[in-house]
Amino acid sequence: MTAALKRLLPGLLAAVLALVLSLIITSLVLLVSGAQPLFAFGQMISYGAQPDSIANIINNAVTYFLSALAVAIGFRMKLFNIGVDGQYRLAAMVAAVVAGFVPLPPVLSQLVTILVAVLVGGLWSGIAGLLKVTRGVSEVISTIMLNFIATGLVAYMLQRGRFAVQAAGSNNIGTPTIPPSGRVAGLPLIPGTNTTIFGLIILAVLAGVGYQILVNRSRFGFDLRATGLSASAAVASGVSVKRMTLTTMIISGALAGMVGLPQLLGASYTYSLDFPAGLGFTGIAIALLGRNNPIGIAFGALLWAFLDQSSLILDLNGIPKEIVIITQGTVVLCVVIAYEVVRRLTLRQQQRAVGRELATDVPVAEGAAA
Amino acid sequence: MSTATDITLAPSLGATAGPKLDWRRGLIITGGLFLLLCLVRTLTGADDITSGGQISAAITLAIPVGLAGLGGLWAERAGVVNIGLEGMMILGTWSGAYFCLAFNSPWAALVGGVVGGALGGLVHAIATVTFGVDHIISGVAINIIGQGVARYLAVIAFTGKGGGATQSPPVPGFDTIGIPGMTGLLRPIESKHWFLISDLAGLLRGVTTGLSWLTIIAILMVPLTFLVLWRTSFGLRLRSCGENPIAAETLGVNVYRMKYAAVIVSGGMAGMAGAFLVTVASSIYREGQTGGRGYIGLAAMIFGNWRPGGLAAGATLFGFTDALQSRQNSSVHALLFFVALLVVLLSAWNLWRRRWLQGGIGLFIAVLLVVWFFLSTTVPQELITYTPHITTLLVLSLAAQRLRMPAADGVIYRRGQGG
Amino acid sequence: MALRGITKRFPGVVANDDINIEVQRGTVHAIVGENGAGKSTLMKILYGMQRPDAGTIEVDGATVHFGSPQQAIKAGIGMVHQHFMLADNLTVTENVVLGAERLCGIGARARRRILEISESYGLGIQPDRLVEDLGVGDRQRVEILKVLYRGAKILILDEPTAVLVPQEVDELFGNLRDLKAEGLTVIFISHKLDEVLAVADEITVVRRGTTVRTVKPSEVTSRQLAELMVGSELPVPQLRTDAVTDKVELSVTDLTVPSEHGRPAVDGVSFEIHRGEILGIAGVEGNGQAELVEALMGMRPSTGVVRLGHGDISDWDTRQRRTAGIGYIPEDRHRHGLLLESPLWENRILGHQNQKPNISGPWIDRAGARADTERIVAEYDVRTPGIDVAAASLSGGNQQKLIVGREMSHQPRVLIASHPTRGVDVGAQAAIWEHLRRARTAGLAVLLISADLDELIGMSDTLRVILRGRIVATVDPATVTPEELGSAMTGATDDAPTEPAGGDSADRSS
Amino acid sequence: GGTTGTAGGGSSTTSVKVGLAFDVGGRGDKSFNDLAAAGLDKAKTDLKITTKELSAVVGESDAAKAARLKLLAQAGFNPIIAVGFAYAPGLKEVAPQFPKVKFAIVDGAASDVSGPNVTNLVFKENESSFLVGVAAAKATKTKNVGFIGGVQTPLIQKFQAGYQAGVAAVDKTIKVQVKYLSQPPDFTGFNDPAKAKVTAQGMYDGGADVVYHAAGGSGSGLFEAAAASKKWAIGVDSDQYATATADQKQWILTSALKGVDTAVFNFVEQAGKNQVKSGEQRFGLKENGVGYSTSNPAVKQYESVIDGFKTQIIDGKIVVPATPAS
Ligand SMILES: Nc1ncnc2c1ncn2[C@@H]1O[C@H](COP(=O)(O)OP(=O)(O)OP(=O)(O)O)[C@@H](O)[C@H]1O
Ligand SMILES: Nc1ncnc2c1ncn2[C@@H]1O[C@H](COP(=O)(O)OP(=O)(O)OP(=O)(O)O)[C@@H](O)[C@H]1O
Ligand SMILES: [Mg+2]
Ligand SMILES: [Mg+2]
Repeated sequence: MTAALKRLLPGLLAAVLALVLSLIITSLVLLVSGAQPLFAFGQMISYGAQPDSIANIINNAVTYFLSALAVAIGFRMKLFNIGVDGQYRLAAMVAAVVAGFVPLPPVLSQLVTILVAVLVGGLWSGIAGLLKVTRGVSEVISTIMLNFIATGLVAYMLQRGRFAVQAAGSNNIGTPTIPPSGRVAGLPLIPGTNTTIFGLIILAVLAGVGYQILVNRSRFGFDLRATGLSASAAVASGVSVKRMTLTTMIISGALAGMVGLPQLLGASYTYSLDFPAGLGFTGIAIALLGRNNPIGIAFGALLWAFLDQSSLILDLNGIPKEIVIITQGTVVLCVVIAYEVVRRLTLRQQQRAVGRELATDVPVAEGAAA
Repeated sequence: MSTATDITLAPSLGATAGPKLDWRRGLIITGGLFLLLCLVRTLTGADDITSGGQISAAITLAIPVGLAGLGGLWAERAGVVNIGLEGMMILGTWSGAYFCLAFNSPWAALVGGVVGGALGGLVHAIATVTFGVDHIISGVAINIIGQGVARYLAVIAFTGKGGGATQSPPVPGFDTIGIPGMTGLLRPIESKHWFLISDLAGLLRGVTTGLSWLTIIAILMVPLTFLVLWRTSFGLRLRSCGENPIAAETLGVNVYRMKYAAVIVSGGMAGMAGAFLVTVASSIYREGQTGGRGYIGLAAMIFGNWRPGGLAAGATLFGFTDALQSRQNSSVHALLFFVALLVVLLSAWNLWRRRWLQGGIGLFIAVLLVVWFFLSTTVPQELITYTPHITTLLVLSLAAQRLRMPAADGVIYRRGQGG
Repeated sequence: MALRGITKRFPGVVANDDINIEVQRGTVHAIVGENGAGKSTLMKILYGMQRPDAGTIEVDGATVHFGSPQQAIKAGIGMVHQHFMLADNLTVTENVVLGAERLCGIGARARRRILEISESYGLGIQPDRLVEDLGVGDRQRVEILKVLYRGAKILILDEPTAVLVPQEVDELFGNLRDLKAEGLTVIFISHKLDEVLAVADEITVVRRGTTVRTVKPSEVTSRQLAELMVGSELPVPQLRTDAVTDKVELSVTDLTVPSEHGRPAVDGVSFEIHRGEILGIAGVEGNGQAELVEALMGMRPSTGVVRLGHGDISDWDTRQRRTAGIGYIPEDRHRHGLLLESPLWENRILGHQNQKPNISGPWIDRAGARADTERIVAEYDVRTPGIDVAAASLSGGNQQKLIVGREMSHQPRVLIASHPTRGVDVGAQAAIWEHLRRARTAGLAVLLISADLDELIGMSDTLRVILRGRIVATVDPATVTPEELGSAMTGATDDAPTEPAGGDSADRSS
Repeated sequence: GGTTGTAGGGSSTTSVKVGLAFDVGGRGDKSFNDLAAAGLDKAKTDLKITTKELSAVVGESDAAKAARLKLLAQAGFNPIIAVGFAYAPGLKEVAPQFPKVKFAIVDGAASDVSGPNVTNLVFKENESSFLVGVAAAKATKTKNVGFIGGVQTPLIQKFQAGYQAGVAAVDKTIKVQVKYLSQPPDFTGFNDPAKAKVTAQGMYDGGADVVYHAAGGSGSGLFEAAAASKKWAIGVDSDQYATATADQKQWILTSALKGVDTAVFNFVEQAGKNQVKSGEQRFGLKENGVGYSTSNPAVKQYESVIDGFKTQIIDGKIVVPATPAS
């Protein structure tokens, strides 16, 4: 237990350090623009701690968590799925169409909807995977292009006469509203508010646990991590990098397919013009924050959602709430830098330990730097 | 003989690892494509495809992409992947607009944009070079920060002055220049719609009229980049850091300094693209006006095989298709026909080389495209918008295997680790 | 030039400990020592790439401080590194002028100057070729030209002969004598003691980071020199008993590996390895050995037939081959053998992700893998404080022992050992040889590839020579000398006691 | 429906605290957010009120919008105005929780959100677009006009439909070029003046000599192209002749007006007097909620024709379609 703690401690320290650093930077920016940092933070904390806000934070975090998980599984093998955004939007759209047009009995309906979303997400990311393994197209570029193209496809479907309906006089347009039998009820988990928590938080938890087991405990996960750590060594060990790339890309897309579901089945019941966009990019940032680890990602998602939610109060006090975007960006950058520094220090410390083991007769100079 | 080799090397599709693309082949291919385009224009009557207006629109839309691509080129030639170009461009738009308004001169926008972008580049350099953070990760973070900073500063700088969180007041633009008399001379020829001649007239008119100073400066950045990177010792040192930084270090090259310089210039280029968007492509700062052009610049750079000429071709292709889809829906419809012809030619080549499968698939696709072309009068508007992106993806998937990136691109380098 | 009291510590290692060396102008001064003795580190300090923790450097009697290679270059020091320091995608000219653009620019003038130098030292350099198209010998000459171009007065050559065959070595030594005649000072590092004795005016022996003694070549034999280096008797690679059976374990027929530039990297290679046999492949690096190994491991597409026992495994992928019992000790352990950032026990799983005790069902069996790692660490004497440290923190030799232990743990039928003792100190070397011998006695078939001719000759039951991707000769390890083997490796086959290679390739081998 | 009486008895002596939640873009977007702001500003000077403005960010969820409205309600603002139909789901959630607070939503129809304390301020943009379509048809010499939509949403398609109908009402043979700059959920089409400029130039080059935009912040690109080509442009929402730069002004023939400012002002005023009507308030030509601008003298010559059509619409003789005929 203490050994595990010892291993985790540097990482935790790095995260805390990075958070503090980015708060300092934020404070400086606030000061320069003439606002009181302490006042701002105080307001944010007190507003963020209200039951209502907590419920919203958790709900947003659920979505962010799924998105980050989708990104993270790619990151674990150095695969950069920038396309989570397009994948989840397309998946949510198609899932909404199926759930809205095809009436099914409860439970079955939800299962089918989830399955469809997962399939669509996986297929869409599979295109990028396929292009990478067969044509050598960098997944960074192809997923970015596929994001744009997904937008086009969604727009194509989201028209009258195709898969969308429009309420009389409304300026909005969306898929048919999913009947109650196809929805997922909210959970009244937070006392003091009638805002419920997305029922699909269970899906997120399952996905997180599944991710952890798959990546850290399974043979597949070992291959995946090995590929990420050293593709050449993985090949020599018998991993088919092409197959891994394609599989991981598809799994990543499948996870991405779930991103829109809590919102779709738990709140909006339709994919319409105001369905949230850009969650894929948030996911990237949060995956980085959480160091591709489900627990870390959960904290990262909560932090992000907290900043989003609590910043609303700033406007009310005349402080531009955009400041939190700066906080969010700097915290990501600080965290990755801090992790890198800690990683190096840990390695050096280990080398030193090995050195002591090997040559107890030779005096070891502490603090000698390369 | 080479066929056998090809198939074993790329068993999945038997791709062609043909000869390297040098500038001569590039010219021939470009010329061939242009001829084919003229042919398609004459046959389909989509006359806007090669009109002067289309060409100058293509230039306008290609330049931000090309500048971003140059930014990518500078960084990656020094071994640093820069996916933060988008964020740096966003910083460039804000600071370009801010300086422009503060000094009431578009030249100030140029300086401001470059400085703003370069600051973004500096952050990227600190993270990747000094702290050894993964380049993609740092780039992603910079995209987030760039957006946040621009928003925040826009609120502070533009609110109450005729703008707000999402836009600035109108920004003074550059004067336009051009070769006098060209329009009068070429317009009539263009309107005759003669095969090739009118097309050439359109091309000429597009590149000689209605240019802004910044347009010219931006275009000059391409040869300038080539000269600096390939013809000066600074450039040699910089490129050596992207090929083998440890070797460079052993020869006394200060790799950190080179990488810093490259990434800062990279940011500056992206910032210039931002200034261009603010002053030439439009005359206002708008949140989100970069619209992913930084990413597309990166794609253009990869498409161009990490070389300025190829990059310019990639950016032009993107700008051209973007202008095409923005201007006339019928042009995109004609583009279908163009692509069909192109696929036919490629398939014929494949069949001639006895690659029956690829040739067959190609022909099948061509037939589908032709059928689509004749059965429809227009392509759905929703898909037209994304013509450039689809084109980029298609072209990359055809060309990606011939590409060669700098050997140490994206590799984290630390001083004194060599040997 | 003199180095006084140089001390350099790395985390956990004292690479240099109070080193004292004096080098006379116009001489060739050799430095010898075991792997990891600290030679390269010392030279990097002299070249300004690393800063000493203590000690001073004097050049021409004046104390100098080099903060960077640039300052060393200015002081007239040039270094050819142990590993090539060339940018493949740049031309020879660009590689040479890099960092020294001030001398002649980077254009036509520089090109002329390069040709001049090349001619006057007989280097035969083609300035416009891309380095990636050059062979190792040419690359080595480009490296030397780089130094000469800068007008260096003191030349450091760190193991310049490691990748060269004897004939190329002779040429190089000819060049060195010319340089010496011009008044240049050469510092020369090598593991090949006879070379050292042949070319050096003075020899300094380094052991565990300290200078042991400086001697004149006329005063010592290579045997004595070696004993100075290790401080004890040198182990000799040797097979004591004959274990070869008549059962073919691995048979390769007409194996061809295509390469990107026309000529196949491996061209119609055929051989058989029996149970209990070690088949050595001799060859200058870059003649297809790496490709052959990768093709056998299924990591590279190839044509031809590979049989394991009686089964045709030509179409199998790497994992199938490994599962079927082909063990693999890769040439480059950092690239192909280890996950440097992962703990030892995870590295123990690598390559055997689908075999007990690493797994149970689709899951990784942590406890099983950890226990077995402990066993390997104990049995193979891997020096480490525990199995949770990252592989990167072990020394090269210990990393290698871990790999050998891992590959042996799955009772392989065939072991492909590529440079199994490269960069490993003598103690570990002897241990690895012993493991190979034991496995061979138990019936293992081994394909041994090595650049160390003594090792090849001593450890092989059969020896083949590979040249430009073809097996060009089969020699008897019992009778061949390293010199003869060297000749065969370069294709100068007339006087070597070779027999025609089995099968097809004899007529094509010129 | 009807009003829910509050205690204080709506005398104008008690200061009214008005909360306004902008859509993405907020104050200063030179588009309909600014119109709402203008209405509020007028209320601020004319009436005795204090105000608070919050605005949305790109890509935020409905929950964030709900939280914003709630924040205003909790801070004691009443009435509260939400600008943009995107607030409908959020309002749907919040309005019942604050039965005493009066909410208005601009562009949000009763089919999206309704309640005893919700007023829907919706506009017949197709009618104003019809009128500028008439102006365009009258002004064109080439029998070729253009329409640039920012994002292809039903709201913007309403503009397109009205415009096309207006043009056709004058002359069925006039060609209308239609382009949208982006597709939902990509809303950059409202923020991409560069693209609008290229598109407009393409239309002018393609023979159009009048181009109408409903593209929010991208519209400035149209005006640039118009000034460069010396052809007509038509503005939207507010009188863009009044806000354009000097060289562009003269080419802005007219603008289709959307009376968000008046609607907001009226709503605030009614709230102060406690006379708010809940439910849908549709502002068309009849209600003088939409219209066209005449500040450019060039449009004077067509005024009689346009006003003729206007009367017919008001009289119900012409029914302007709200969706484009496809
Ligand atoms: N950058 C470094 N960081 C940590 N330890 C290092 C570093 N470079 C070298 N060492 C250690 O210093 C010691 C001396 O290494 P050095 O490379 O000088 O040996 P060498 O005599 O050149 O060996 P070889 O014959 O293998 O080239 C070794 O134990 C090595 O592990
Ligand atoms: N770049 C480096 N960073 C940190 N430690 C290093 C580095 N290079 C070498 N070391 C340390 O030096 C020791 C061995 O490295 P070294 O380079 O001597 O290996 P080696 O025995 O020379 O292997 P090889 O012969 O394959 O090059 C290890 O402890 C290793 O961690
Ligand atoms: Mg060495
Ligand atoms: Mg070594």
